Amino acid sequence: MAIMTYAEAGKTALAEEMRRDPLVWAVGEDLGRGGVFGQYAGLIDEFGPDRISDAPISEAAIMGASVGAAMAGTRPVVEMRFADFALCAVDELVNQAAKARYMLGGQTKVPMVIREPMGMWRSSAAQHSQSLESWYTHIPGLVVAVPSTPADNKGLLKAAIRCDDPVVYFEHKNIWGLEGEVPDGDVVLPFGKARMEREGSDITIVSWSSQLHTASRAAETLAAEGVSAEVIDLRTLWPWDRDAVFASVEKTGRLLITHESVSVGGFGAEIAASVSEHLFKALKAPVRRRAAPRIPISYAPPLEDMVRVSEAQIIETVQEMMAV
Amino acid sequence: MAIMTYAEAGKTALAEEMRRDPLVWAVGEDLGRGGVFGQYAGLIDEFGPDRISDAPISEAAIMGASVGAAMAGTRPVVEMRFADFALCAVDELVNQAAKARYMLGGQTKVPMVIREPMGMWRSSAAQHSQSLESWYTHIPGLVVAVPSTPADNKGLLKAAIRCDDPVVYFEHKNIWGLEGEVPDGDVVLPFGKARMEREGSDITIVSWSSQLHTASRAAETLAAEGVSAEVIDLRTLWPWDRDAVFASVEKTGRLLITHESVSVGGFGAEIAASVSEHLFKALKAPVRRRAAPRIPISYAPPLEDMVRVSEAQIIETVQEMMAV
Amino acid sequence: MPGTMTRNIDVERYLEHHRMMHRIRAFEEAAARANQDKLVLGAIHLSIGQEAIASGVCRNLRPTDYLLSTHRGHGHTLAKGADPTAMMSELLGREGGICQGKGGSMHIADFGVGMLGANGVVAANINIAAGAAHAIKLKGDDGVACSIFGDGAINRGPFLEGLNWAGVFKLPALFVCESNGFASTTRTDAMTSGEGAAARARSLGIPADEIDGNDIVAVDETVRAAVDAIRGGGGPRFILCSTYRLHGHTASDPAAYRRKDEVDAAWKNDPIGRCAQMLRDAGVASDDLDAQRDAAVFEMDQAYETAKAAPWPDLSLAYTDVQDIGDPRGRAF
Amino acid sequence: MPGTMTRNIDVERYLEHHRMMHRIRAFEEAAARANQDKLVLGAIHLSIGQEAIASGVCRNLRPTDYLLSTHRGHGHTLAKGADPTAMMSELLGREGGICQGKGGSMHIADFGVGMLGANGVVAANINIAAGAAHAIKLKGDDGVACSIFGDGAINRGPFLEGLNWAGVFKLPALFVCESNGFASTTRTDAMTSGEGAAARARSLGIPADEIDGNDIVAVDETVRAAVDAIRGGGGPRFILCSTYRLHGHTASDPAAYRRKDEVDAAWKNDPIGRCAQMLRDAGVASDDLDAQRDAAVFEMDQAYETAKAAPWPDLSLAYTDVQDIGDPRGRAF
Ligand SMILES: Cc1ncc(C[n+]2csc(CCOP(=O)(O)OP(=O)(O)O)c2C)c(N)n1
Ligand SMILES: Cc1ncc(C[n+]2csc(CCOP(=O)(O)OP(=O)(O)O)c2C)c(N)n1
Ligand SMILES: [Mg+2]
Ligand SMILES: [Mg+2]
Repeated sequence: MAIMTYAEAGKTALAEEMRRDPLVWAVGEDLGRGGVFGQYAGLIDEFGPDRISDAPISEAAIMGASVGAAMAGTRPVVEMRFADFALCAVDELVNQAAKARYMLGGQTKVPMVIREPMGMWRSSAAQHSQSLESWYTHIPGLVVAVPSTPADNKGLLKAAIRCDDPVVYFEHKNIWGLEGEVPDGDVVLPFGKARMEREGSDITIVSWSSQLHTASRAAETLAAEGVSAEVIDLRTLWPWDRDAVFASVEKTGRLLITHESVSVGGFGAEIAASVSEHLFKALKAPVRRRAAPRIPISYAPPLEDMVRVSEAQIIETVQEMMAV
Repeated sequence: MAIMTYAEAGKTALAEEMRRDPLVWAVGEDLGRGGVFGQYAGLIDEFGPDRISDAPISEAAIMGASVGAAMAGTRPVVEMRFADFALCAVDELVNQAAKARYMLGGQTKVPMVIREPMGMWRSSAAQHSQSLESWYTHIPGLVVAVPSTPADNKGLLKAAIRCDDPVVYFEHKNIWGLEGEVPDGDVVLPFGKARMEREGSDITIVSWSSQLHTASRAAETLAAEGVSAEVIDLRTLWPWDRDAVFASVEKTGRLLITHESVSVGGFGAEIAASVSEHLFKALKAPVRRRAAPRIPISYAPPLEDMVRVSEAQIIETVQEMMAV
Repeated sequence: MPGTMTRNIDVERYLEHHRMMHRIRAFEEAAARANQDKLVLGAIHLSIGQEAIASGVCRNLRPTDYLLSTHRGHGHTLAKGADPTAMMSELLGREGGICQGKGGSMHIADFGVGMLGANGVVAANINIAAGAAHAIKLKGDDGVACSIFGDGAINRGPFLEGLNWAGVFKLPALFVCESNGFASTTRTDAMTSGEGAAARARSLGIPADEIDGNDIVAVDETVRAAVDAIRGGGGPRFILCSTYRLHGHTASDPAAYRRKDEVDAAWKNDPIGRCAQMLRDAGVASDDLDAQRDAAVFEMDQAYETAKAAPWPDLSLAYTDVQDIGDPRGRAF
Repeated sequence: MPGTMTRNIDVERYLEHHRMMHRIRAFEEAAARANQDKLVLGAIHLSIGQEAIASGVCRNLRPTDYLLSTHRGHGHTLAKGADPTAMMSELLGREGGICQGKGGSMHIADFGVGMLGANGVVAANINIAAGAAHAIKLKGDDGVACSIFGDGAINRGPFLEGLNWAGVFKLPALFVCESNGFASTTRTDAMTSGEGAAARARSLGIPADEIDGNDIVAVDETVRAAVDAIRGGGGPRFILCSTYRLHGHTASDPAAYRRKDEVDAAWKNDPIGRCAQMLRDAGVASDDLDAQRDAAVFEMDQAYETAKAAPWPDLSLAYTDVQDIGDPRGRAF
């Protein structure tokens, strides 16, 4: 066990996998100087510029070339810098990486990790703040990971690098500096296994990525008010841990899903629809969602905050649900 | 009233709007020769090559230039040829068109229509068959239209061209040739108003685009079996007609949503989650979804059919729901 | 660049090319027939008239070299060494299809011979090929990755991004542009600003040759020199091959948007006819050349018959090869 | 292109430039101070050292001409005529912000003076500007649409697609590349294959000038000639302006990845110093030049003070200007 930040945990995972497998390499803008958030700092000294590769500002080529490099036997880790910029390379991800194996009749796999720093982070405005994880759950062929802790960022990134599927890997910019205990050595997490953040009996709160911590704080406060909330961190959205969520809701009879991304068409809807269908009888109250309104993200802090789902809003919603 | 095809109805709408407003123009590959599906046939003779404009194979420029042309006072109708190819221009649509008005503090609007022929159409395989309408419902700033009939294709396209928001306009390739009665003249449909395809009392079936017709046929068959299904055509997904759907489900107590796109993360989940939350008590059975499995679309007809939700599957699901 | 007047040529080599070009032509004609017979349901794009490029490029690649092609990729795939029966079965969406019937014409591939796929998205293969070349470099192999694309593809961003990428990383990449004058129904010159593909490639630091793509000798010799240079560590190269699309954009396109005299003239410049003439001038008997043609036609007719006789793929294939992780059924039902 | 040795110049005109460059410099320095004061929370990108391009380009545009800029757009916006107080208020996210505090530094815009927006996505402004030029042509106006972008932007697809577009449609578009040697922390030459932006533009059929972007005379005269040609119906033009980014990529970047002597040398080439020297050589009194500087500093300090004193925007603005159709609350709660 070591205490490290979410960013360091990601770096550790990448370094360990690059030591283990010479075919693993990372490519993106400014990686040679450590990456825009320092999440690659120093790696070039150990692995050199071919394996910690700078790139031109060519997102389509970063993604597209990585598809070819993956088909030709290497394991690229693609740095998109901001999830927003990955929108410059959607054909390469969705039409090529996600479908190549299937379209070509299983003649190839496309083992690549697409790192997409996501989310709101101090006045970055509408083109540098988006959370689009829900999109990729809708695309056959893709795995979607949304780690919330340093330990998970290590264990899931290692799993993503070893996975033969293209994995869209969302790291949240707001928690780069979050510290936590991280297991040493070769700890690889399975996809589709949720993490029990906190046990409870009255209501289940499902979340992921940075928003998980807001949910966790809300549960803390609710406990003081006598409401026992169980908090589940999904860790990955595709696959997502239906068994864990269903088991919890069977126990609590109530489910609130909260995520930073827009509520309309967000993955919370998929979870709400699935639980509402399969646990129809077990539900004591309607499944609720707390997520972002359907507005772009503003620059001015108070306007930006209007998009955030706060601890207070979660508590308020839970209390409404308990009153049912 | 005139009988015309879905494609002709779209062409009529565009021609009428271009006659009404000299600032409306259409741009895309091969439009001068009528467009790849003939949906622009002959328009160049009336409007000339500047207003029925060919384009290089430059989806990013077709979309991006149209954003600029819209900000500079014209009203572009953008032809993406296949919804799949619009994935080459997602930054331009999602980061630019959808957000410009908001980011720039309301100094501009971006009145443009993005026509995206969607869906499965005789062995077109994974890169020419996708239905991605759900994606755009998740993006603030965008309107999403999914017409299913010739009349709606005229009325909604005219509304889209007059709308000051960017409208992602999905025409389904499989029904280009579908004939139907189309009102003459200036009939403009409102967004967010569903169409009652068929009234019923036992169950509500919500659908849109080409799949609506499968749902309608299923309702027909079910009627013969004594099940009265109400079929609602949403027409637009953002905004979507919650009032019409809620009113119907309050009456029937049962809701099935069926769409051609992938079920996971599809818009059916948004509808199911909303209805399950707000009509918790009114529901006699869990809300169900019948949509595509999470697999790419195959070329071989029998494999392609595995992605289609058939009339039989809808009937089977309805019967299961009636048995609850 | 050499023209096509009499020259002392390696007759054996060009007999191979002649044979390969006829095999491609015969495959395309069989595919066109299958399309008329309504046995090919998806769109197919024929390379009739462009065979010299496929044969000339692939003859100079090893099975271990990589090729990435376009929607018009039958000829490239065949020339790279794929089995025509498996290809035709793919076009018909049958069992035994080279991609199990899942991809069809626009996703035809044979990794066994280094053919990493046609592509349904114009220009998408350029970045993918650059990446395959990147993998070769990282692994220290001596292979080459080649992408062949059309003159319409040079107006998409990946053309700039992929060529710049190959130049920056000095990759073993060969870029070949089949300039057939059209992008579906549109003349490419009307939608292309500047001097075209070769000038663009040079501006991106890639040495570029411009040749008559219907002259098999020019293609063979130019590609051979380029591939040697690339294998020698010389970095990426670009070759612009002028040609003409003798048929429509798809097998169902009558191409009424072009004048008959233009097409007639183009037929006189048919690369196979020119190769045959050259071989006759070099002393090869017409009968031997006809025999190659007849064998090719016979082979491809057989391929069509075999494909026709094949059953549909097993339905369970719909759920295979999606991905390792997660349930493809999506538990929606 | 003229150098900067004594020449008979229009003193009034260059006094205007000198004043504008100082206003830009002073704005950027005030913004940097606001950043240190932690009153600007998002990233800001300063154009210190690049003022001659902003002043030289915009001096030759009309308020009705369109400008589309980048993340490094403060100078362009100011030179196009925007109000610095409204701009500074935007950087601080306050009421009175030029975009109501919704956009911030990377989305600064003033449609009142034809400034259609900075952009947070590198190269995205190129296609948007081409489209604005397309609208001018369709409407038969005599305007010009200009995009200014960096040397890192030339490696993105929109550079090729947008310039080809402007060439194909013969649009009244001016493309200006600010070649400051860096793309954030990376030297652009290391990631650029070939001879660079001007060669690429020419290959796309766009006449291109290559000038010293720190020489206000060169910029002013070259842009004037280009804009005249464009207005005269000559189609798109490209200008490559060599310059240097005197500060870091963002106001918080110490730019430790470059040598001090390199930066010191660059400071000696500061466009404002060069312009001042030229004006002194032309007989302008140093005091008059200093007075321009002092007035600029005073103006921008005022702008900062005013912005600081401004309240946060009204929270209701979060839900305005999203779109006409549909409920922005999304009815999720
Ligand atoms: C990104 C994208 N845009 C449009 C299309 C539709 N399309 C298919 S082939 C084609 C023409 C391509 O022309 P060219 O590159 O010259 O190849 P050719 O057909 O002449 O061999 C077009 C526009 C596509 N497949 N992908
Ligand atoms: C598509 C995209 N990729 C990456 C970034 C991150 N980024 C912001 S500025 C920048 C460098 C741009 O360099 P250049 O175009 O030369 O402009 P300069 O900063 O030198 O003015 C990068 C990579 C971005 N904003 N957009
Ligand atoms: Mg062509
Ligand atoms: Mg730069």
